[in-house]
Amino acid sequence: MNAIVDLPVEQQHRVGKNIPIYKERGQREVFCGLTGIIWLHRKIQDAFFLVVGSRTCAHLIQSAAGVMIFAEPRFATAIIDDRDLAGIADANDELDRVVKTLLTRRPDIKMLFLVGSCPSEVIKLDLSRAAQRLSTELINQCRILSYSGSGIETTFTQGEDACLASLVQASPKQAEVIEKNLLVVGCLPDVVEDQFHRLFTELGIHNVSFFPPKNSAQKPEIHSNTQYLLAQPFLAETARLIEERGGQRISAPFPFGVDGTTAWLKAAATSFGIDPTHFETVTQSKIERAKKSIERYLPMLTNKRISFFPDSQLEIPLARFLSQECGMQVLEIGTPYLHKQHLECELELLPENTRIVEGQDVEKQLDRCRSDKPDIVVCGLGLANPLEAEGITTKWSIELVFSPVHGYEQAADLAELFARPLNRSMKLAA
Amino acid sequence: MNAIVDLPVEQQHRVGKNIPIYKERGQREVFCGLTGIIWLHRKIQDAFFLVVGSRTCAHLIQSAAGVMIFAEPRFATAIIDDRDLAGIADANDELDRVVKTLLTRRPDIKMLFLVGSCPSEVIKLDLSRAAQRLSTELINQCRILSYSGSGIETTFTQGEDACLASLVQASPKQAEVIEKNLLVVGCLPDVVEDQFHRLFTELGIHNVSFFPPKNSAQKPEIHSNTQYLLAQPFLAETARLIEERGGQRISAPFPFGVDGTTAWLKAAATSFGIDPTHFETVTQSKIERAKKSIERYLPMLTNKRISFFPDSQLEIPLARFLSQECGMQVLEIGTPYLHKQHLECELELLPENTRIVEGQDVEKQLDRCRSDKPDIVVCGLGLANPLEAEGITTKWSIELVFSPVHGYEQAADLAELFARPLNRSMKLAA
Amino acid sequence: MQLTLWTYEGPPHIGAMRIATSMTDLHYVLHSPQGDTYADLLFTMIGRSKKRPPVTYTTFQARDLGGDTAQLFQDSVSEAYRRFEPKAMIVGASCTAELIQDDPGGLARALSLPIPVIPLDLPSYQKKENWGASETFYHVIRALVAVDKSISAEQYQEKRTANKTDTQKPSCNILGPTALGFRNRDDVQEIKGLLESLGIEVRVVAPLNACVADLVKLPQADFNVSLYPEVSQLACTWLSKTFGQPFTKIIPVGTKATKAFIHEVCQLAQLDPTAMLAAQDERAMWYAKSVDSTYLTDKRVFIFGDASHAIAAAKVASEEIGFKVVGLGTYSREFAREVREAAKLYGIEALITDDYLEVEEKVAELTPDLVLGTQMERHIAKRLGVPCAVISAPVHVQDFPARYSPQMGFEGANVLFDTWIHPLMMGLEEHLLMMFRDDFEFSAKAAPSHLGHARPTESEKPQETKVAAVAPVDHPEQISTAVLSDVEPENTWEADAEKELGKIPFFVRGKARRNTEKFAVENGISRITIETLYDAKAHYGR
Amino acid sequence: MQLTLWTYEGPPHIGAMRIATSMTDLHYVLHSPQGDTYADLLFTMIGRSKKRPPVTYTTFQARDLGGDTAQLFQDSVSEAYRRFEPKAMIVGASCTAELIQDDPGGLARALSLPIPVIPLDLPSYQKKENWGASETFYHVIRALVAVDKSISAEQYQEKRTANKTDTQKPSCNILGPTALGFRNRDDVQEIKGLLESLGIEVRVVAPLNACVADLVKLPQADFNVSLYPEVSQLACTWLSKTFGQPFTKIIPVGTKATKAFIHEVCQLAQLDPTAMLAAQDERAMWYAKSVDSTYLTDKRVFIFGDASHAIAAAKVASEEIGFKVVGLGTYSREFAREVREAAKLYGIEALITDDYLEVEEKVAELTPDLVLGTQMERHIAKRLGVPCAVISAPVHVQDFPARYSPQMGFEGANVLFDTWIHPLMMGLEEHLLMMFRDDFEFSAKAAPSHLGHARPTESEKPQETKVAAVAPVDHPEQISTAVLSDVEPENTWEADAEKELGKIPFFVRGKARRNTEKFAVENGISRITIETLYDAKAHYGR
Repeated sequence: MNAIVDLPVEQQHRVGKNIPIYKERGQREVFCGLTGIIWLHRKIQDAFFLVVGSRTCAHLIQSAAGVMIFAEPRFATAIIDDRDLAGIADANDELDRVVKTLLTRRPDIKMLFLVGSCPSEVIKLDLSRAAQRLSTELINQCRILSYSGSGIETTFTQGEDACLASLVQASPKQAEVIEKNLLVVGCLPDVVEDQFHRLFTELGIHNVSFFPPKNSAQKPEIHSNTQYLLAQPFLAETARLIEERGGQRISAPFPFGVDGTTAWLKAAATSFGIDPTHFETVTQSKIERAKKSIERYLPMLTNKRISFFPDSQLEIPLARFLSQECGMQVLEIGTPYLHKQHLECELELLPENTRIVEGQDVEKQLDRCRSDKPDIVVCGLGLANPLEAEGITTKWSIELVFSPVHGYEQAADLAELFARPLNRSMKLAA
Repeated sequence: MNAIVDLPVEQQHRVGKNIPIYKERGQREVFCGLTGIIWLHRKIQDAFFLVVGSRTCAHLIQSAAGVMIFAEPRFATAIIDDRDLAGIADANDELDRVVKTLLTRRPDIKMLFLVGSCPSEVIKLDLSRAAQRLSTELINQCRILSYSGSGIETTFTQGEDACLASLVQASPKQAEVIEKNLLVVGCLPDVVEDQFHRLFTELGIHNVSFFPPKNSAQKPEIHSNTQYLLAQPFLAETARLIEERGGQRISAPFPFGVDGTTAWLKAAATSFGIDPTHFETVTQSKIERAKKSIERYLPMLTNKRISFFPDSQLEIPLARFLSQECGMQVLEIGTPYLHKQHLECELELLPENTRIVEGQDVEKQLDRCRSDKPDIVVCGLGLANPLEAEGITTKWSIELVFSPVHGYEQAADLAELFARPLNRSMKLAA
Repeated sequence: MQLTLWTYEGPPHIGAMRIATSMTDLHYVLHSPQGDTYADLLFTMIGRSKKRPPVTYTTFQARDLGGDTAQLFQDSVSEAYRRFEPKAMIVGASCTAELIQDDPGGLARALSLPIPVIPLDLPSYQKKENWGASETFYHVIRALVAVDKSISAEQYQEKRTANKTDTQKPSCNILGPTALGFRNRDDVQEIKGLLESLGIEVRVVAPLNACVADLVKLPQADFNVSLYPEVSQLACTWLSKTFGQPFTKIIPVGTKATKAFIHEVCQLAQLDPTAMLAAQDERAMWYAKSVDSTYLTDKRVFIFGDASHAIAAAKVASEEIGFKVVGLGTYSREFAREVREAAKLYGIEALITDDYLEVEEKVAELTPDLVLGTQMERHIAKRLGVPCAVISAPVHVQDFPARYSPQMGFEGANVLFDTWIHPLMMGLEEHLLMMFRDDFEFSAKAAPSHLGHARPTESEKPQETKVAAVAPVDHPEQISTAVLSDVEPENTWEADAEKELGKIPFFVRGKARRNTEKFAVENGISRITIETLYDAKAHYGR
Repeated sequence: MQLTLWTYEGPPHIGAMRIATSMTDLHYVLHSPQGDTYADLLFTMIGRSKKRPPVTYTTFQARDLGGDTAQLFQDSVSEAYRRFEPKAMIVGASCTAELIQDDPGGLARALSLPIPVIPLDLPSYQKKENWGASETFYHVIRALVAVDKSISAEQYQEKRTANKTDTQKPSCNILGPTALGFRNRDDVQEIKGLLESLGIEVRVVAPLNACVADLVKLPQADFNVSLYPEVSQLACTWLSKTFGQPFTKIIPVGTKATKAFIHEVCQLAQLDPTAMLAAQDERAMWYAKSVDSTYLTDKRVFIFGDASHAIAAAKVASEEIGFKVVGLGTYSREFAREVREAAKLYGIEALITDDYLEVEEKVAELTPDLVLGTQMERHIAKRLGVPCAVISAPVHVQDFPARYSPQMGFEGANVLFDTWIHPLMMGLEEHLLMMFRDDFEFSAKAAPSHLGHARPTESEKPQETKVAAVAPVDHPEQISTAVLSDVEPENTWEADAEKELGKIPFFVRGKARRNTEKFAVENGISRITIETLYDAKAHYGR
C-alpha cells in the first residue's frame, strides 16, 4: 500500500465505513460518452444516432463498435470539415442537408438523436436548436432530439445519462397525480428486463415500466406519484430531471449479484408495501438457485485480489458484489465519477480497507497496480494486453457494460466473467 | 509423325477415309468401370451401388468422387477381407449380411446394384446369383441387380454400358408389337434430356423415352417396333441386348456440336418420317444460335493442334466436332476401345490424316506426344499436371464425361472447355 | 459535412501515432480531450501489441477550456519527458485541440527539452490517416537528419561511392512499414531476406522498430526501398532530392512484381540478378498453372484498397491468377492518378472514393465472383454473399495472424494464391461441384455452403411469386420488338424458364439470371422464356 | 466383409507408392489390373506433383488371366528398368494380383537386374496404407543398408563416437516424411532449420526427396528423428537395435512439444538448449494469452486423425489454447494403445475406429464447439454445422497450400493457432458478438454467417411445431418427480420457455437447448418452463 502515497491526500472525502475517496487528475484511459451509442441504438429499436463531429469521432465509434459493421448500423457521423468551420450558419445548413439525406435513405427512423461531440461543443454548434428546427420541419416523419456525448463533458456511460436525460426532457409533463407507478431507469438487455418484469409481477407490483423504452412511441410515465429505481449507477442527470418532474428515487444497492438483486427488489417491495413474507416466498427459490450457480466459480475467485481501472461507474457495485458474495479482496476501485447519493447503499457494503480513486492519472495508477500486484485487473482494451504481457491477468471492463449481468439469473454469469481469465491463466500456465 | 513408327503396324485396320487404326498394348492410364457409379448413382435417383471389392476399389471410387462426400453418397463398398477369401460360402453369407444392414439403414433404396470388381471376379464370387437370391428374399423392398465394373473387364465408361445392359436384361420382355417408339440410350444430364425432349416434341416425335430412367419404377419400353438412338458411343453391350429384344439402332453421329446434334436429330426424324421442311423450321434457329455461340471460341481454337489420350470412348466424336466445327487439327486420337459400327458415321467425318490408336501404352504415347508437341492434350488427371509442368497445355478428360456437353445449347460450352486452358496458358504467359 | 457510416481512414493524428508506435524511442504528446485514448486499443487489441503506444494525451475537459489548456499541455510534455525519457518527441493537436489553437509546437519548444521536439501540423478537418503518417515520417526524418546545404545531392552520392571499400556490400534502407500496416511485419522479413540473399546490406528499416539514432543514419545507404508509398514516398523523394539516394518504384507483390523488383534493386545495387531468379521455385506460379486452377480463368474480381495494394492486386489477379478485373478502386485520394492509370489496363474506370456506401453499390452492381478489399469490403461481400479476401488496411485483428503471412516477395505470392483462392473453394472441390451443376441434389434450394447466409440474387427474387404471376404457356412466345420504354420494364419469367434456370447450379445461377434479365431488357423482351434464357447464354457466353 | 462409405486409408500398396514417389530414384513395379492407375492422381492432383509417380502398372486384363500374367509382369519390370534406370526397385502385387499369386519378388529376381530389387509382401485384405508405407520404408532400408552382423549395436555406436573429430557437429537423420503426408514438406523445412540452428547436422531426410545412396548412409548419423512414427517407427527401431542409433519420441507439434523436442535432441546431441529456447518469440503462446483469446477457454473440442497428430493436437488444444478436449480418437489401429493413454489425460475414452459413420455419430452426440480432424471430419462437421480445422491425413488438395504451412516447430504452433481459431471467428469479432447476445438483430432466425447452411440443433427442432403443441400457460408448473420411464420422455417446451430460449443468441442457443432438455430428462420434467431453463443453466453453468 506504499504506492498510495502519491495520491492527493488533501482532496480526501470519506464514505461508507470511513473509506477515503482519493481524487486524481491526469491522462484518462476511458472512452467518451459517444460510445454509449453502441448499446443505445440497439435498445431503442427505431432510433438513429447522428454524431455531429470530426473524423476522430467516426473512427472512435467504429473502433469501439468493431463487429457491428455486420449489421446495417443505426448510427453515423456527420463529419465536420473545413468549410463548416468557416461559418456556423453554413454548418447549420449542412447539418439540415445531412439529416434530410439520412431520413430519405432510412424512412424507418422514427427518432433521431443529434449527438454533440468535442468539436461541435467547442465551435458552439447548437444542436438543441437544430433539433427543434428540424423537428418542426419534419414533424410528421421523425422526432428529433439532441444530447452531448463529447469527451470534454462526458465519460463513457455518461453518454447514456445524457441521452436518457434528453428523453426525459422531451417527454410530455403529466400534471395530475395518477396511480402510483414504478419506473426502472437505465438500459437493460431485453432478457434481463423481462426477468425483472416477471419478478415485479410475481411480487405484486403491476404498474412497472422500463426506461428507456424499446421504441420511440412509448413515453415514460413520470409524475409526483412515480417511484423510480435506478438499474445503473451512472444516471445522475437523468435522475435529477425525473425528480424535477416529481419522481422519487427508491434508494437501494444495484442489482448485481444475488444480495444486490435482493436488496434492490426489496427496496421496491417495501416502497410498494409488499408483504415481507410474500417477498420471501417469491424470491427464495431464485436466491437459492443463483447462490448455487455462483458457487461453481467461488474456488477460482475466493481470496483473489482485484483492482479496477476507471471505466463505466459500475466499478463500485461490482467491487461490492465480488467482495461480498465471491470473497474477493478489493485493492483499488478506480471510477471516473462517484455519485455519493446514488451509491450510498453500495458504499456501506464495501470493506473498510478499500481504496477508492475518483478520476484517473493512468500512469500513476499503473505504478500503483504494478506495486499492488493484484491477481486480476479490470481495465479497458487499451491497457489489457500490455498488462497481460507484464504477467498481470486482466478482465476487459467494456464487456461488463455489454453483457447481461444484472439480476439473479445473471449473477453467476457475472462471477464467471471474472473467473474465466483467472481460469485461463491457470490453464495456460500448467 | 516419326514417333508413329513405334506403333504395331501389323495390326492396322482402316476406317472412314482410309484411316488406319493402330492397336497398342501396355500400361493403361484409365479408370476402371467402377468409376461410372459416380454419375450413375445421381442419374437413377433411388438406386444404390454396392461395390463388392477390395479396399482399393473403395479408395478408387472415393478418389474419383472427391467432392461427393458433401452429399450422403448412394454408393458404398463391401470390402472383402481375409475371412471372405477363405471360403466363397462365407463370402456369400457376408454379402447377404452387408446388403441387409445397408437396406435397414437406407430403406429409401428401391434398386440396388451389386457391382463386381477385379477381386470379386477373380475369386469368382457370383454376384448375379447373389442378386437373384437376395431379390427373392427382399422382393417387397428392393430390386437387386448386378453387373461388373471390374478393371480386368471394363474401362471407365464401359461401367455404364454394363450397368445399362443389366437394366435391359432385367426389364420385362414385351411380346406384342405396340406403337413405334424412340428410345434415347445413355446417361444424359437432366437439363440436356429435357432439351432433347422438347426438341423431339417440336419435331413431332412424341413417343420418346430416355434410358436409363430417373427412377427404378420406370421401365424401358423395348420391342420390335422400338427405334433406339445412342446418346453415348460406349454402349456396345447395351445396344446388343436392346437389339436382342427387337430394338433397331438409328445410325447417326453423336450429338456433340451443332452438326453432330443436327445429324443425330435428323437421323431420328428421318426414321420417324418427319417432313424435312418441318425439321428445318424447328432446328434452324437453334442451329444459328449455337453456331453464333461457338464463334466466340473459334479464335482460340482454330488451327490449334490437339491430341487425345484414351479415356471415355468419347474421343472420336469429340475429335470430329473439334476438327469439323472448330477448325482444330487432330494429331492423335487415343481411345480405349473403338466400336466400328456405332462410330461408323463419326469416322466418315474425320480428316484423312488422323492417327487413331486403340488401347494404350502410356509411356509410348507420352513419347509420341512429346514429339508431336500438340497445343493441347486431352488426358486423365494422373497425367495432366506432369504434362503442364513440361509446358504442354492440357484439358482433363474426365470433365468431358461429367459436364453437360451434348446438344445445341451445350455446343459452345463444349468448345469453351477446350478454349479455356488455351486461353489460360496465354493469359499466364503474358 | 459528410455523412459517414464507416471510414476507411482515421484522422491524421492516428497516422502520427502509427509512426510513434512503430519506433522504439519516439514519444508523442497529443493535445486532446478525454476519449481520444480509444486509439490505444487499435494497437493493443488489433495489433496485439505488448506495449502501450508511446502517446501522452493531455485529456482536457470542458472546465479546462476557460482555464489554461496551454499549461496543461506543457505539464504533460514535461511529465512525459520525465517519465519516458524518449530520444525525440513529436507534439501536436487532435481535432478538438486544433480548434482551441494552443500551438503545441511553440509550447513544447518553450520548455527547451534536451531532445529534438518535432511539431506536427496535421489539419484534422482536411486530411486523413495515411497522409498524417506520411507527413509525420517525413517531418521526423527532416528534423533528425543533418543536411549540409552546401553539398548537392550529386555530391552526396559521389561521396558515398568514393568512401566505399572494395569489400563493402551495396546497401539500402527499407522505408514505410508501420505499426497497424497491413502485413508489414512479415513483408519486412520477406523483403529484408530477399535483399540480403541478393548481397545487399539492409541498413535501416523505418519507422517499424527503428530508433531515433537509426533515422539519423538514413543518408548512409546507397538507395531506399520505398515499400509503402502511402507512407514513404514523401520521405523517399526528399532523401533523393537531398542526398541523391534513388528509391524503388516497384511494389514486390506477386511473383512477377517480385522478379521485377529484384531487377530494379539489382540495377540500383549494380548486381546481377540471374542466379537469384534462377534459384526460385515460384510455387504460386505453378499452382496457378496447375490444372485444378483452370476454373479460375476469367473469374470476375472487384478490387478496392489503398492505392499500392489495389494496383498490385489487380496485376496479380489478372496476370498471375488469370482473373478478369472488373472493378478497381481506392480510398487513397493522394494516389488517385496512379489508380486511374492502372484501371485503364483493364478497360475500366477507377472508383476513387472514401464513401463506403458507394463501394457497396458498385459491388452490388458488378456482382463479381470475388472481392479483394479491406475489412470494409469483407463485410460488404458478406452481406452480398460474394466470396472475399482482404488485401489492404483498414485492418482487423484477423489481419495480424500468428503465422508468417507476408504479401510481398515469393512467399507473399504463395500467401496471395492461397488466400484469394480459398474463398472460391479449392481447385478440385469447386471444379467437381461445377461438373455436377445439373445435379438434382444441388437444387435451387441448396445454398452455397461456404458462403454467408445471404443468398445471392436468388433470395431477392423469390420464385414462387414470380411463377404464380404468369400463367404457364405451352409454346412460349417471344416478344422481340425492341421497344425502349421510359420505364425500364421489369422482366417476368415464364414458369418453365424459371424451372430451367433452377436446373443451373447455385453458383452460376445468379449470373445466368442476371445475364438473362439484362439481355431481355436490352432486347425489349418482357416475358422471359426458355428461349430467352438460351439466347442470353449464347449472347454472353458461359 | 466390411460395409464402407469412405475410408481413412487406402490399401497398403498405396503406402508403398508414397515411399517410391517420395524418393528420386526408386521405381515400383506393381502387378495390377487396369484402373489401379487411379492412384497416380493422388500425387499429381492432390499433391500437385510435377512428375508422375515412378510406378509401372502391369495392367493385366481378364483375357490375360488364362495366359501368362507372370510373363507380363517380367516384361514390365524389364521395360521399366530399361526406360527409367532406377537405382533400386520395389516390386509387389495389388489386391487383385495378390489373388493370382504370381510371386512378383521371385519373378523379378529371376531377371537378375544389376540393381537391388526389393520384394514387398503387403497383404491387401488385412492391412492398410500407413502400415504399407511403414513396411516398405523398413524393407527398403533393410535391403540397402549393409550390416556387419559381427558388430553389435553398442560397438557401432562406439565406433561412431571414436571416429568423430573435434570440429564435427553432432548429426541426425530425419525419418518419416513422405509424399502425400500431411504438411510433411513444410514440417521438414521447419524441423531441419530448427536442428541446424541448434548446431546439429542433418545428414539424411528420408524418404521425402531422398535417393537410394542416401539410405545407404543412414547408419552414419548419431541419432534419428522419428518425425512420423506411423511411417518411421519400424525403421527407427531396427536402426536403433542394429546400429545403436537412438531416436526421438517427441512429436514437435505445438510450442511446448517443440521445446520438449529441443530438450530431447539436445540431450541426444549433448548440446545445451538454453540459448535457443531463450531466443524464441513464441508468438502462438502470446496470441493464446492475449485477452481476445479469453473466449476460447474451455471450448469443447473433438479430435480425430492419425495417432501422432491426434495425440499432439489434444495436448496443444488443452494446454496451449485452453480448450476442453471432449473427444479423441484415431483410425490408426497400430497406435491404439498410445491414443487410449492420451485420452485418459482428459478423462475420456478414446474412439478407435476406421468407420466414418461411427465418428460422425460421436461428433453428433458430443456436439463440440470445434472439430479437429481429417478431411472426413471436415465434411462431417460441415454437415452438422460445427466449425472444423484439418489436422491430419487423409488429405485433400487444400492440405497442400502454396504458402509455408508447417504443423511442427514454432512456426507450426503459429499455424495451428491461426488455423484452429479461424473457424471460431477471430477474437474481438466473436467476442463482441457474444456480448450482444441478447440483441434483437441476432434473432432466432439469424443463422451463424460463418457456418454452413446446416443449422445446428435449431433446424432439427422447428419451434413452430413445438409451440403449437402446447397451450400457453400463465404460471408455468414444474413436474419434478424424478420418474424413470422405459421410454425416454420427449420434452415439450412451453411457449414462453421457447420464447426465452429465443433471446439467447444463436451460437449458444443450441447448447442451452440441449442442456435444458438433458436436465429435464434427468429430472423427470416433461414440460420445459422458463424455470427449467434457468434451473438447467444453474446446473450446468454457462
